[in-house]
Amino acid sequence: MQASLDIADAGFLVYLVEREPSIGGHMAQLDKTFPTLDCSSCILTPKMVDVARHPNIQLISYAEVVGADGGIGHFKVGVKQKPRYVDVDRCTGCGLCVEACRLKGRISSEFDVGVSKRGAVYIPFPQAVPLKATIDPERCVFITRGVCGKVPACEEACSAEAIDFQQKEEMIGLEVGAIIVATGFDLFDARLKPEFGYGLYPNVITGLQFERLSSASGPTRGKITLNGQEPKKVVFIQCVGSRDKSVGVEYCSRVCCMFTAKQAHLVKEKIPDAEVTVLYIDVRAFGKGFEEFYDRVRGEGVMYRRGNASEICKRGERLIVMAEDTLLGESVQLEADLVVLATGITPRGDAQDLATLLRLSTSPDGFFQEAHPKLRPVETEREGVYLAGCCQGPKDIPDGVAQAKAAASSVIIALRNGMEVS
Amino acid sequence: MKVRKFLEVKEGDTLATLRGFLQRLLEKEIVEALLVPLEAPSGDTVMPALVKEPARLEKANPLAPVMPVNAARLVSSLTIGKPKEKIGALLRSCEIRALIELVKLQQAHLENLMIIGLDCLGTYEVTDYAKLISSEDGSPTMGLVRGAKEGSLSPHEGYQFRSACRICEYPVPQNTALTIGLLGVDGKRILVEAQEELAERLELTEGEAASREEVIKKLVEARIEERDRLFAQFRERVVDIRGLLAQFSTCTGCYNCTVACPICYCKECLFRTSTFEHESDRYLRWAQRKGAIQMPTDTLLFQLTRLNHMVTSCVGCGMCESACPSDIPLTTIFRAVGQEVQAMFDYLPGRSLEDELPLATFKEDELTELGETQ
Amino acid sequence: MEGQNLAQAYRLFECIQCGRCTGGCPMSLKTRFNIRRLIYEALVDEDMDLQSKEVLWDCSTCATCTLRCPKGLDPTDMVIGMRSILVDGGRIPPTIRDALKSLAIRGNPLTMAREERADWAEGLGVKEISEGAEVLYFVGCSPSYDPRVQKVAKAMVQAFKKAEVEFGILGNEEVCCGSEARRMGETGLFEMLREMNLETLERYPVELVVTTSPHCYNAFQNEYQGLNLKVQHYTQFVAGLINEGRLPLSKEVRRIVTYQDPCFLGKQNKIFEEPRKILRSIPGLELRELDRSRERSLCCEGGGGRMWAEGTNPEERLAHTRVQEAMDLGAEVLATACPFCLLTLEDAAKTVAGEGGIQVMDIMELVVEAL
Amino acid sequence: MGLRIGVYVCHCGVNIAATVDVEAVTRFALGLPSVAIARDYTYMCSDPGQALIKEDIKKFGLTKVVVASCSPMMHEPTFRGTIQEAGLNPYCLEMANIREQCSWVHEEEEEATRKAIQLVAAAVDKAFLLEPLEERRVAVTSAALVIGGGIAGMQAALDIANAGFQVYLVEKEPRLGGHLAQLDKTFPTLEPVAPLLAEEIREVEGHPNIDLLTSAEVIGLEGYIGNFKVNVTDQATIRELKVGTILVATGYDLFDARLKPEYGYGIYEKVITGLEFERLVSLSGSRKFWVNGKEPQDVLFIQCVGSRDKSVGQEYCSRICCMYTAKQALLVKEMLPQARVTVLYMDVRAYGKGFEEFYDQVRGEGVLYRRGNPSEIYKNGKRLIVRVEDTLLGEPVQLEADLVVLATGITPRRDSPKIANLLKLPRSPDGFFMEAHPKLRPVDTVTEGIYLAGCCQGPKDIPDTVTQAKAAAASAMIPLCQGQVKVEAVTSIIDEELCSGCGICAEMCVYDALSLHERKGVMTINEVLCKGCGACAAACPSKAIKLSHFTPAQILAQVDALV
Amino acid sequence: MNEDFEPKIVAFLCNWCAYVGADLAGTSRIQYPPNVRIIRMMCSGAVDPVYVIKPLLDGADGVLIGGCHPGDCHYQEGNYKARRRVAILKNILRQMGFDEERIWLRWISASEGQVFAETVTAMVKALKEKGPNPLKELWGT
Repeated sequence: MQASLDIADAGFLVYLVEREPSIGGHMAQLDKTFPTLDCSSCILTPKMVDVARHPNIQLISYAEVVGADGGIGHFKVGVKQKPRYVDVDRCTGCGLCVEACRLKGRISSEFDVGVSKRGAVYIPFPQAVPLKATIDPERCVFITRGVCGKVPACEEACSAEAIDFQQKEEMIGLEVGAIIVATGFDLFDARLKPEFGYGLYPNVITGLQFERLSSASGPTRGKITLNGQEPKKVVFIQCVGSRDKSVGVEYCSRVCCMFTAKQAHLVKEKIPDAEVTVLYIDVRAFGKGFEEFYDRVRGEGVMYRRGNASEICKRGERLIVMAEDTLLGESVQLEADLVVLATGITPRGDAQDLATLLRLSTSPDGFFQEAHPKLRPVETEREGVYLAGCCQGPKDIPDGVAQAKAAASSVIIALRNGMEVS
Repeated sequence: MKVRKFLEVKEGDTLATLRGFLQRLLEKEIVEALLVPLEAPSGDTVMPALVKEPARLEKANPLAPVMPVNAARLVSSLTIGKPKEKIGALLRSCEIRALIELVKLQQAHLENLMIIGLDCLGTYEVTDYAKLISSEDGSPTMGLVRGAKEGSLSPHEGYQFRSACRICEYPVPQNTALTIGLLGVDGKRILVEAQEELAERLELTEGEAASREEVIKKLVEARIEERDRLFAQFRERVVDIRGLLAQFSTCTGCYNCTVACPICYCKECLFRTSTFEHESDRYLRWAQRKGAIQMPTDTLLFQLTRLNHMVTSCVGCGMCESACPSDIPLTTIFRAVGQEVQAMFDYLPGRSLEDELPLATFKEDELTELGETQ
Repeated sequence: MEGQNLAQAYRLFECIQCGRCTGGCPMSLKTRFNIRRLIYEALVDEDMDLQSKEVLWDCSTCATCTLRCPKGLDPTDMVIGMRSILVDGGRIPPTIRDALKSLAIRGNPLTMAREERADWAEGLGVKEISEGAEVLYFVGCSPSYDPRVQKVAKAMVQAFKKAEVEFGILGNEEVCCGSEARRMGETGLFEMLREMNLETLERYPVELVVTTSPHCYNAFQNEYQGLNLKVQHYTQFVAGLINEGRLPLSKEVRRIVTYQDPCFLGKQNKIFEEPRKILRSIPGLELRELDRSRERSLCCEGGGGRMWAEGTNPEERLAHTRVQEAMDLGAEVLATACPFCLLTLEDAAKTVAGEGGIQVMDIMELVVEAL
Repeated sequence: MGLRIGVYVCHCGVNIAATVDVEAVTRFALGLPSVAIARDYTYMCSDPGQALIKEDIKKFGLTKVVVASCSPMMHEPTFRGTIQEAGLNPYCLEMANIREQCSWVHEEEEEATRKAIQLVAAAVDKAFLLEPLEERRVAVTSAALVIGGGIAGMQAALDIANAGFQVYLVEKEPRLGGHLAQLDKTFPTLEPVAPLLAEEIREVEGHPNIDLLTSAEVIGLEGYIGNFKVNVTDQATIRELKVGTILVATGYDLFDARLKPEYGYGIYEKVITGLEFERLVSLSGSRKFWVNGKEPQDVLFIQCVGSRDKSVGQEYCSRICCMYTAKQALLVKEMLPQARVTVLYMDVRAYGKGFEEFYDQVRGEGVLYRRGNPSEIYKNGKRLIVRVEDTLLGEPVQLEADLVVLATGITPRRDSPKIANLLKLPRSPDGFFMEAHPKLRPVDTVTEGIYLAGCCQGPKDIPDTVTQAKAAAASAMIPLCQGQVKVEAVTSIIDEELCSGCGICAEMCVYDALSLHERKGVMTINEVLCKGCGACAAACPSKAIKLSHFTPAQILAQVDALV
Repeated sequence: MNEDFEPKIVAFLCNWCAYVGADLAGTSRIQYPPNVRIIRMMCSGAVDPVYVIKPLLDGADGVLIGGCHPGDCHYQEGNYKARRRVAILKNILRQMGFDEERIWLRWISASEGQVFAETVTAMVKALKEKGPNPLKELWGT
């Protein structure tokens, strides 16, 4: 989004292709941002709206790039527009169809990371841009089985006559001078570390799930509760799927230390009498204001214990986190009502495919490879294709924004030079 | 360093001695013009005048216990354009405090200004003063000057000082270059406080006024007692909304208070601007909706808003009350309400140029409980 | 310079001291054995005195530390290396010394006679492999000699016969796989036993070796370089038989059973499904899972030579905990698939539950009940 | 022509109409004074809905339009566009939010309808008083100034110049390169710095669009975005530069290790800083590494010297020391394989791309990491003794060393208060320049047209610096590309007749948009700087200053209609 | 408590946080009593005390001012300015015999739709307990 805005502001036409029904990415899911504790949606929403309204930005959501030929100045990009089964020109985003869907509350919500449920027709979140409904083709019974009552409930509910089951996949051809890849990241799948019992114990959750739990716009309206109960002992475990060769993730995910610190703070803020423990190896509070924030969080009574958790099991209703406190040199078993796993950042599952498609290379960690690690951090080997954000490697928000702007700078240069030539 | 010197009273005439002293300020070019109260031609009041010619000071009467106008307003007019000549202004404590506020509001400047303060022995309403001076009893002034030594400042029988003066805790001026003192000084001398070098140019004599501090303290204590009594009365009156209405409902919207107030510095009061001008059908619509509306409208809004704008800077000179045709006890209201609001920010209007105006600043870490869910 | 050599040999410099090894170590729950600190001491203490470190004999080589290490180090191996130094220096507990001596002389750690190894099979009609068979059943030491575990071996035979598996045993030619010798720090002895077994195995044209013990399985699978035979733990083999319909389990076994994952089978070789598959195939049997199971299973303390060493805190036993957990689940039978687990847990069951309480059984014993 | 207001009430399908009696609202609106036409429609935002409004504007000669529909957050821009197309000023629109704040939150039709009616009445009353506003633009000088010729400044200058704009690059020192020029190799790739840098410098020096001013300093600044006037001196002469945007890349200083006397820096010659180590390695040519003519046997690195240390007022992490120490430790190990190399640390912050892997590699080469930050260094004979608690052992230890390298942190430049003052840049508590928003505007400052790059904003490694420089370049060239900058239409406006010049408004303004006109004695507003928050207007007792589009008259009219 | 009495609340909400929070309550369909009338401001720091006094004198039963949480102000410090002004105003009104609890200042972020709805609900409840603004009757408003 940032890259698009900058390039568009500089006067160039931008096609923004987003595979999900709404732009916003992972940040839209966050509650507060570290270390300033700004409300994430307060600062993100205006930016999303800016993107939607910018006269130089053409937003192509729910679509995927399927090919890119040519070179700098004359790329031919193929985009596959997936059918939403909703006429976006008619849809007003009112949400009546969402309410009407027969599968309402039956499908795990991607946006809330499974903490809540949606229907087969859905608007990912209230501030979504574009604010249009989308029908999940894999779940909608009308699409999969061809029947949904006499008339599909959504169609019946929609007064704007926007539901359109006739929609087909469409191919769009774009001609562009430069390409920015900002495809983001996936989160490490905590199931790959079975010793933590994620997926087995409902009160072992990931950091992102915690965000939805603590977000005022999330399913619990910002109350940190599990089955209606406030946890009194919360343990955060760092480096889950980071710095861990045993699961093939050698690198540091860069953001977990701070998001954990922030989440620990939020627990303390919302449940002041909760015991909050963070298990860590090294606290990487490296950015502006980070160490200060880490100091503050400890000052608030969050207990940092050095030693990464090895295993989680259960004793009665409580979880037991087994770890060594390496500073005591002793094994400890911490009781917990809630365990939050700071799952790391991994390359997107389809990063390799996209790399092949765009003829880019990836570094050993699976992220896209920049042209030079020091001096050309946003360029790629393919001239005219630039990288922004976490697709190049883990990054926090300011670093992600800075890199997007940097990529925009390269694109502006390319386009302006192209302009002069022609 | 400030020194305390004395002026010998010649022939028992304090006023003449003082006039002579003021003339000296002009003659020695310590100031090039003097703002000082002169006796009006009618003789029944005094009005401030800007004097350049020493001879004109024959009519000066800073001792007259009357204050038709708070001269801070005049100093504002004189200095807002930054005068090239040095002006001396002979002012009472409340005038000086108002001036300090005006300086913070950029409505006056202290460059080329010499503040000459005079112990204030209390003032009568203009009409009372006029009556007194024309009565057979003679001057209302000398009795007070005589009482200054002991601090026994009782008003003339059958009369009262203005309510502002009755509860004034600042008979002695602050932030002056030169202070003329009467309280606790025997009638043979007038006390003069000034910077050493200035004092030397003024041909003063040495001496002592040992009881001055004691006398002032006693006087202030008595005033505070009276103040607290008045405040308590006021608070009883306004325990609920009826009290509020009782205080303000007689307001006629004449805006005299804003004119008399030294601090009301707006060129035009908001309530006299187009924002509060309405078309006739609007009044009718209101009346239609509510059955009846008070006319003039918005007087209560005006009073509360003025309170909101002024209360942090109000120095309690009481000119508003003196000017009010409806006898609204504005002095007490502003002083009583002001006391608490000013305390919130440890602010005393007129105390010092260093103190920031409460309405012109704010702090990140103050009042933190406000805004949080209760 | 001991520390430096160890650091070099086991890449200890790469350790980031995160504590996951110790945090997961079952022994750290009950003794002062702290593997993270051992690594660190080896790094920073040039004159590290291993000789006084009695705790080294606490390790059951369950390998949780190795599995959990985020930097790909093998602390288990380091402990073994440290034990080697102790063995070389002669500082070993007498019970261990006896076991090792027995291994060297008799080919088993149980101080039993070499020629009595196949006595258990007498009268069962078990072929010697020399008579020719596709499947070699490698019995192992405890199943051969220990009366309790012999029952498992016998159950194996019964099942094999039922499934009409053509199998044979090595008889007295069989010697210990050496797994425990290696883990007690006697690398030389292990290599010797390995050579002996390899030599024996080469002589017979078998296609598959099936072991009773996960320890033997692990040794063959991971530590017998040069062994070109397919090796299976019996749970894998039996699960296969059931799958193929060759072993019909027809009798109901109305019992509530829970299962202990042996470390060498589960954690170390990721064989989680097959044992459960077998148990679930037994009609009437209700399988309940322990909270700590599969990758998070709790060690019984029987491995790594611990059958012959009490360790520094013999009063507290993890097996007790385990039995208690099984009882809390309401299980009537605590099943396992490892001779060491069987012995340690049964011991514990007697102490915790007393006679007639929860029963500890090998999966094979349940299978036989269902035949 | 008098005031003619059109009111449009949207059904939003059933979203509004199901709860609010839309027809009743419309009937009510029609009865309001000055309302020339009131209509309801299924979807006001749809093309036919918008067409309806446009037709009416022409047909009825409407001067103001009220749309009662969803939140203005959704469609205010839409309808502004609509009425603009029909020839009205876009600010002659007022919206009544009868969906998000009415029909969606209330179930009871009567109450919801009553509320909707009031909201429409308030909107009409406000519309009555709306005034057209102009979206003005000011021209931009097509050039940028870059302050600082380190890697950040150079990269930014190159980007802007490559995009075809004139760049003035002002560097205080006689040569370009900044701190980077002092380094030997970079982490984690171990690439030699010199050739990389030389290439970059050559490019800057040879660029036709870059006007390089070395040994020069900025001494004066006035103006605002698009139109800055900057005075630059090279001691001898003063030059006035006219630029549209300014990029600050003034870099950092290193922490002075003398402020931690317990380490004996400046007393023991074998206690050196990381930067001195770089020079030592560069000079010894990466072949031999000598200290006092001898190969050191024990080399000890100490991290966090002047970082994460409140005792010296450096609360923050310097971000780069962990990795440059790792790199230096590796260099020692490569040159002297027999040496014992120890790093004393608190947390190893190997957070960047390839960093953890590098840290793994360094340890793998035999560098010993011990957790614990030393307390003091003293001498025993010829050797240095470092006292430290090894926190993993939980024991105090004394380590001998032939060479101690202090990883000194990054601090704000000593002259940054001066620069901050000159450019009116706020500084964050750590002393670095403050960005406009720590998350989403990391390179902008609160002053539009001034941007930050590199370590002047906070510690950064090379890729982050280069990235940020390019990011700042993007921000700095956008106004240049546009050729003009938009001025916020909703700004404060001053009625000079009413203004007494008291300056309270200026005290309230965080954007420095207000100043006293010396001659007139009234306040004046710089509309380019005003962001339209209205804090000034709320403070002005006489309302001589008002926020346009939110004037007291307009708001009081709304209040009147709503109560 | 007078159950039949429906208090009238005027709310001044800042454009960036509280107003968006109120919108979110709508998009999330969180129901709250219809007693509140919202006026959009650019910033809580732009709320002039006159705007608060005026509705109260005209008979509104309560005034709600909603701004961004401390530190979150779109204009950096507007909410702190609002806070001081409201503090002064409340103090003055209280001293003049007016019930200051009819004025609420609340920090409501853009993501706190629920908080907005709860605030309105709580305020309506509190005002019902207080009963109608006495000025309505006494001042003929």
